[in-house]
Amino acid sequence: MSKKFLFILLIAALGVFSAAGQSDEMGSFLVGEFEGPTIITDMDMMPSMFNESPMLSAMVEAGDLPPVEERLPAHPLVIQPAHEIGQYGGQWRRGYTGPGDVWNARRIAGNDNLLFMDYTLNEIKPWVFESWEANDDFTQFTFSLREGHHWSDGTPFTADDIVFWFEELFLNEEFLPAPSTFLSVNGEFATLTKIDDLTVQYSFSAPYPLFLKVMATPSSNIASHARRGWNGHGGYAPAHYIKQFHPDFADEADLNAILEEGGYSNWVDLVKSKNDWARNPDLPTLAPWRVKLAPAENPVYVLERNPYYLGVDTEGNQLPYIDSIVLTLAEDLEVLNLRAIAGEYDMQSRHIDLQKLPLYLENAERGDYSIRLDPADYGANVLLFFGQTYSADAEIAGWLQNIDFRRAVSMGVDGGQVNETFLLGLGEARSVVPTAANPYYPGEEYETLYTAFDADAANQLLDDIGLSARDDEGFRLRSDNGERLTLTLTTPGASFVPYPKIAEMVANQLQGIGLNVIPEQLERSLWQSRIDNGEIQLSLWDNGGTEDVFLHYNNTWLWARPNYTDWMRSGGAIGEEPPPAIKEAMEIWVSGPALPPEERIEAGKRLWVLFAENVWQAGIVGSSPAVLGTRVVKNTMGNVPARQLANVLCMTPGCTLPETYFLRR
Amino acid sequence: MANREINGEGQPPVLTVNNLKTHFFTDEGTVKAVDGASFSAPAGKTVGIVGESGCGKSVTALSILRIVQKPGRIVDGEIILRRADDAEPVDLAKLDAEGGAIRAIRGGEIALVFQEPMTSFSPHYTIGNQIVETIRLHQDVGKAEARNRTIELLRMVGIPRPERRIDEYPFELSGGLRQRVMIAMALSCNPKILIADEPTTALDVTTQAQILDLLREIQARTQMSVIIITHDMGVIAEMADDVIVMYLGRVVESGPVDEIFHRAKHPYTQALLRSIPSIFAAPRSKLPTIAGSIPHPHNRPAGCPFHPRCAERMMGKCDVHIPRLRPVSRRQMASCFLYHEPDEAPIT
Amino acid sequence: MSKAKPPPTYESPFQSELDEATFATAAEERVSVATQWQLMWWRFRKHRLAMISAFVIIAFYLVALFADFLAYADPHKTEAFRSLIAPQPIHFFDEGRFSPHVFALVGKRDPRTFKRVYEPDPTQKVALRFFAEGYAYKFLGLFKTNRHLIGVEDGNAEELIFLLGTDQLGRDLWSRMMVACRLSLMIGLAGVALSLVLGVLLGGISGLYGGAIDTLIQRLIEILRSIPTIPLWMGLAAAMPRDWGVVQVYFAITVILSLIGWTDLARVVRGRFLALREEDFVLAAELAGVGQMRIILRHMAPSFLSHIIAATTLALPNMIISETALSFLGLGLRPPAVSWGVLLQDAQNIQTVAISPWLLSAAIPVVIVILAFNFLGDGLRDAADPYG
Amino acid sequence: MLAYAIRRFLLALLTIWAISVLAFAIIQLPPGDYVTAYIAQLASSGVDVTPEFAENLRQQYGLDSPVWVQYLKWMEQISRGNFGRSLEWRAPVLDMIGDRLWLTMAVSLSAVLFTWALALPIGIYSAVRQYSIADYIFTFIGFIGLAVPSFLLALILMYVGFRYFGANIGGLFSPEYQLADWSPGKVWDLIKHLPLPAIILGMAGAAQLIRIMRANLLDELRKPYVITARAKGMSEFRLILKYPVRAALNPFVSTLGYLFPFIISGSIIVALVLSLPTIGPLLLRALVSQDMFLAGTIVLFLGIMTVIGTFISDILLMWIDPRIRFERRE
Repeated sequence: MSKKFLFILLIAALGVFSAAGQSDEMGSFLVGEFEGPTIITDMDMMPSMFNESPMLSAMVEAGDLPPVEERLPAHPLVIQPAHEIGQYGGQWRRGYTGPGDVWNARRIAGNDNLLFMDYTLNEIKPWVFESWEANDDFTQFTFSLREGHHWSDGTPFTADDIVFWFEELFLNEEFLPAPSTFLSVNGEFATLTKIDDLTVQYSFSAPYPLFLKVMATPSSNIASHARRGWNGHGGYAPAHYIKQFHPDFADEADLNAILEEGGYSNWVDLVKSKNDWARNPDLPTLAPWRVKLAPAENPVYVLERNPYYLGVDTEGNQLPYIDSIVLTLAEDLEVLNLRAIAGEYDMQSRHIDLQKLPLYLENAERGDYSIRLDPADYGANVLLFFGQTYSADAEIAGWLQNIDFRRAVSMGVDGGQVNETFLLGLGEARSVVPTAANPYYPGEEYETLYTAFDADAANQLLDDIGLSARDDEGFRLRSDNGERLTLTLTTPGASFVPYPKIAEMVANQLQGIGLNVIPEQLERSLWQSRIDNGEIQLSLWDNGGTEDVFLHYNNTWLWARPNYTDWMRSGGAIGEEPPPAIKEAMEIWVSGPALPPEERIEAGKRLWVLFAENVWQAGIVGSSPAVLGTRVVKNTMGNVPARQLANVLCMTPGCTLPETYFLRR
Repeated sequence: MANREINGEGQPPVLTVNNLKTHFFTDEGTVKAVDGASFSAPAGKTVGIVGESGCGKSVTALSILRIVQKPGRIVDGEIILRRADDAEPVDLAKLDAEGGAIRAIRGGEIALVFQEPMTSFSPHYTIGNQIVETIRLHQDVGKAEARNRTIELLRMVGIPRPERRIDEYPFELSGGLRQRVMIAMALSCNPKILIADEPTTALDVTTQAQILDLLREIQARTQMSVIIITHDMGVIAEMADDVIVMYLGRVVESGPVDEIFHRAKHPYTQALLRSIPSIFAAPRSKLPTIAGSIPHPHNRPAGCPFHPRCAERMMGKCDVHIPRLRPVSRRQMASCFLYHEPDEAPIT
Repeated sequence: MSKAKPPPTYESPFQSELDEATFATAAEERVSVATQWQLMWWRFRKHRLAMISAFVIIAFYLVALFADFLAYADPHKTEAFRSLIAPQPIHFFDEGRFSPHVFALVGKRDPRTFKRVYEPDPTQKVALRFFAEGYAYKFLGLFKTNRHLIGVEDGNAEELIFLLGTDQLGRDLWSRMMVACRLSLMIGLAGVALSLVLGVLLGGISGLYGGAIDTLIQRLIEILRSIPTIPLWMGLAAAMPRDWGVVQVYFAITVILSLIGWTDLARVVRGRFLALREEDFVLAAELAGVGQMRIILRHMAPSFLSHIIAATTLALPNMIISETALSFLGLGLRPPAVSWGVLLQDAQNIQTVAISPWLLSAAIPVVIVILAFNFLGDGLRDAADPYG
Repeated sequence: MLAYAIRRFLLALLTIWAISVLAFAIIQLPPGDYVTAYIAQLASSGVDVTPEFAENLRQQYGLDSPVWVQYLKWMEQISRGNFGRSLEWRAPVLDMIGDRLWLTMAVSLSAVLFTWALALPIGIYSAVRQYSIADYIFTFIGFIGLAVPSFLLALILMYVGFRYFGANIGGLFSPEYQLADWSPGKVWDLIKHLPLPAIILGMAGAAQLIRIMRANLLDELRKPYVITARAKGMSEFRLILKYPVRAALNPFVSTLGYLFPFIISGSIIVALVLSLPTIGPLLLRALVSQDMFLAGTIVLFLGIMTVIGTFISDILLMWIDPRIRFERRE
């Protein structure tokens, strides 16, 4: 080899080195310390005087609204903002991409959980429920509501709203054919009893230690009306409002009239639509903001403060500080990002494209904003999963289910390259296990198990398992018919991470270990329906949400759908019994929630060990700000934490309490 | 000047064409559509230009009006138009084809009627609209006035119920009527000269006769001079006072109509005449035709253009030298070596 | 849209002169096909732009043919540490004597701006060589070789030369553009061929038989044209069988494009048929008892072949542009296939426009080819039919 | 004449029906249904999607019935003037289309006007001065729009607008007017935002019209009535405008009908890139998310507009071309 060529290799090597070196220091100046607001439970710190937004006091003077003292519960929820007491008023400008993007609003303005988590997602805090207690074997949970707590229309919020939801909606089979399993243990649903107007009690047939956490997690299916009411869940509902659309309460003729006039397909559709906080301006809510202009007919999507919101700051100023949130429609992500770059948004991480970071930094001054990165704390922003229920091609299915094959592929992918190219070197090559901060962290060795790029080891493994034969172009041959072994790497378009492009690189890398992998981009729904039909060979995705692996289903089991997951969830009734390793993992996952805390932690660790060992999902890169981790914050926006959890469970930025954000004048 | 003798009466002709050359410069070579045509049109008389199609007679007409389109161009010669006796005559060939001067003459002093009654009118406008337009182009009159004039004209050319017809579209009229309308339009500015290019070719025999009568009677009334272009000796016999016979862009013979018909000099003219059916001829006798056909304009023969088809050609003479138009009798001219010797050097 | 019209039934004065000289009159078209082609050629030559375009297009198809030879880097090889290299200047002279070379690059990511920056290292001259060795490929799909038009003395060209720079995945743009020509120019052909068949067939039938069939086909055309094309594309594209590879999808796309593309052509053909049916010579042939097929092939076909050729040439660029549009919608060709559409899709984001604009150069060949095809088509159509 | 109109009308009805079937079929073509699409979207925005979701949703929307049943249901609804609810937006389809339809018209119209302003002069010139240098130059200008991929052009112009002119990014209104109700100010604001899309869209369409104009004019210029007119002594300019151009305009009118869907289709991509609140992006999104009633209704609307358009252009044609008028009279 010539000197020149050596030199080039040297450059590449330096490149690798520097990139490896960079990822620690790379962008560190954009990553702050975790911080956030504190929920005050100490009665002594309860403010005695209360103030309200000028916008509301005007209405009070006009007599359209009772004074703030009457609107707030007897014991309001006291919150210590992250930095300072804020100023009232202003518009929080954001961008959204369309009807499907109502989660944009649900995440930032939907804090109406029965219980809540602090910003670290470790401590359970009161919220709608002022207090709670569980019996020793975690089968009975008693919650007490706040006295004088009102819906946004001024109607008192009582135990009946919870009972109504539970009995008339949740347990109504026509309305909810498949209710959330989070309210059941071993397939048996809880019973709900109303002790008095301000006290309810959930009882389970078996211990359910995780229940409190379920009720407190912002993403929970059964604890947030604003976030989950639209699909019939949410944990409670405004009985007085919903009843007029419920056949058991409403007059049939009126109901039919409404159905006909609105073009609803049935009463279920009607109630679910009416119970959709993000879209129905008339729906009473407990959340800090309520919808003023629904997205459909209007070019802009506007939320307005809830005058009856239960939260106040430590000086007794009723929250939220910001009067209204205005989301403007961007039909295309490029437009949305360009607007953010132009400084047209006050605070946004949703849809912000990490790959445009250089552009964001370039225009930060002009746009008067700053960039904050929130590296993920779950395992992988990009992982390669092997469809375990794929069956169309026996030979390929065989290899996908072969542990050594999976390990070889995992080692054949160079995460460092992906990190450098697509995550600007901000992440690191790692497996799917969560980061060290996570309670279920299985230990350092598993962070890189089978993920460190090692072509030789990979080739060796493949040769050993009987894929040694290659064709003239160096591609390995199938064992059945001697044809080239060709696998399809299927990726969905239009996600926060550019999976299709990453797939191109991964496919090219796998060529290095003699595997002919064809990247295939699919329209998102097509990709979904293939997963639902077990037609995926290889695919790229992330495992966000697995910070609490027992609380997250989708990204934990994507690779096992549909047959094995059906088997798991139906307790073996339908689907297909998985092979031992998967079976073990699934049993752990199902039983986990019922275990006492410390045992659950152990189970969780074991689960992650199984994941790392068996490589059903091969981690490629993780702990990067790729997903919801790039925040554009206008410099006039106050109380925005330097760093937050980029995390589905806490409905980022939900658990940093946007109601405490404010706009400086 | 030669033409003098032809129209002996002495008073100068309205239009004199001298050695007119109009060539078309195409990629495939130059086509000499008109190659040195000379003749003149006396006032109040009818000159007939006759020849097979492709002999350049139509281009001659267009050249006079200066509306020969690219790639055609007048390369040489003059077209003298004498206006009122005191006014200075103009050479149309020198005028700017787009200019106002010539536009005033077009349709004003020289009008054109041509062979395509079907398509000579735009189907998008009523005939009235198109005639009124002409009138108002050349005379400063109001709409209503012009309209009345138009109705008058239509009546004059024998259109029944002109006040209704005026608002009809060309395609609503029969060919004959349309040709009458055409003539009406030509006359709308009572021109000095009317050029009629195959005015009757597209019409059936009876209509032909009517149209020709119309033309004659109008001429008699307006005393304008008519140049009638046709391939039909019959029409010539009926209409023309003087005749110009053209072949391949050149005038091969010219003279008063009866001279041409009874004492034709040029073999081509004789051939043409022979090909007219005669009532005196023996029944069912085969009609004689001219041998061969017009050569392709690109390879026009050397020497006398007609010699390849000429029965009396003299080799070494006719195929080398180009004959010039010379007097052959007191009132008749022909370009043929039967009547004069070639100039010294062969001219090409 | 070349509109159908019967040959002129008149001969205007100055035309009767010129026709014999220059134009092919309806009469002449009939007499001989040969002179018709000759005359077409004469008229075609007049359209200078069309002439130039013809050469441009030939050149492009040559590139498509020898794409791999003209490329010097494996168009699929990704490399993070060659991501987004700007086009690299070539130095032709070294100490006064001709020896084309470039400077080796040292790259890293700037920790403040997060851009990848590359510094040329003047001490490291990389000499360019012609017919150098590079990645292996099949020359014209015939035999394996690794010779490329340009390369480097020794070592690997794709690590050293970046004439047009590289894309985000560190792939050489020049090489990708070369290879893209192949697919993009082919997709046009395949698609047009298909719509040609459909168009001529349906248009012919409709024009020939008229009556009910005609109305039916005309309705069909009207309906097809009434439906915005994008839903059609999306519906059909999404309905493609799942186990299809890039190549099959690529053909499917052409089918889809032609399913929509045929209507125009059909209308042209129908028009010509209707016009020709009235022609005496067809009537004559019919009276003479000539078989219908024969009439169509011997007598009618020649007289509208030229039109079809023109129409086809005009359909081609539409196919190419449609392909890029489909790719934009994520329905068209997909990686690993390399087409102009795919390259443009890669460039379709603001960071490209702002930070790596050289990726936009993928649009240049598209523009040139589209224009060339259009001018060529116009030239041909003018030539085929002086009446437009 | 009347008989003709009636026949024409009946045919139109038939076509519209066919379109409705086709529209529905197209939307049903992709595998999966709205729920799969929706779930995929939720999953990709980080929501934990459990199997219960799908079950509940399908039941809610009655998507479990076969396609033809859904079609009949749709038809039956439409017959009662109810075009159904958008599954994705959870709102009556008509409310959704409402404003966007007018904005679409505004954009399309301005695009068409620009196209004509560009294409007609060039077309006329390049016919009258065929093969002249200027002919080539103008034709080139006219065709460049066809050749440059509109989506790229749109993106670049948008970025340049932001970087160097501080223009609003995308959309048809400035932020301050987003929420305002219609007022002269808002209209003016709209007008100020129209040129960019109009130019991008218009450029793309110009080539076609130039071609038609040029071809027809070349044709007309050779007709004898032009010579008659010349022989009258008209000035060339007036002459050409009054006679051949007038005749060459017919094809424009006859293609008027297809213009609208053509522009919509053509505009979808550009509207997306420029984030215009028009029908295009709505349709595109509805198709991707298989929001069948919304997509179906839009496609149906466009179809109907085309049919109406062709009908109108037929009538117009009869109005501007007397010959047709008379044929039809018989």
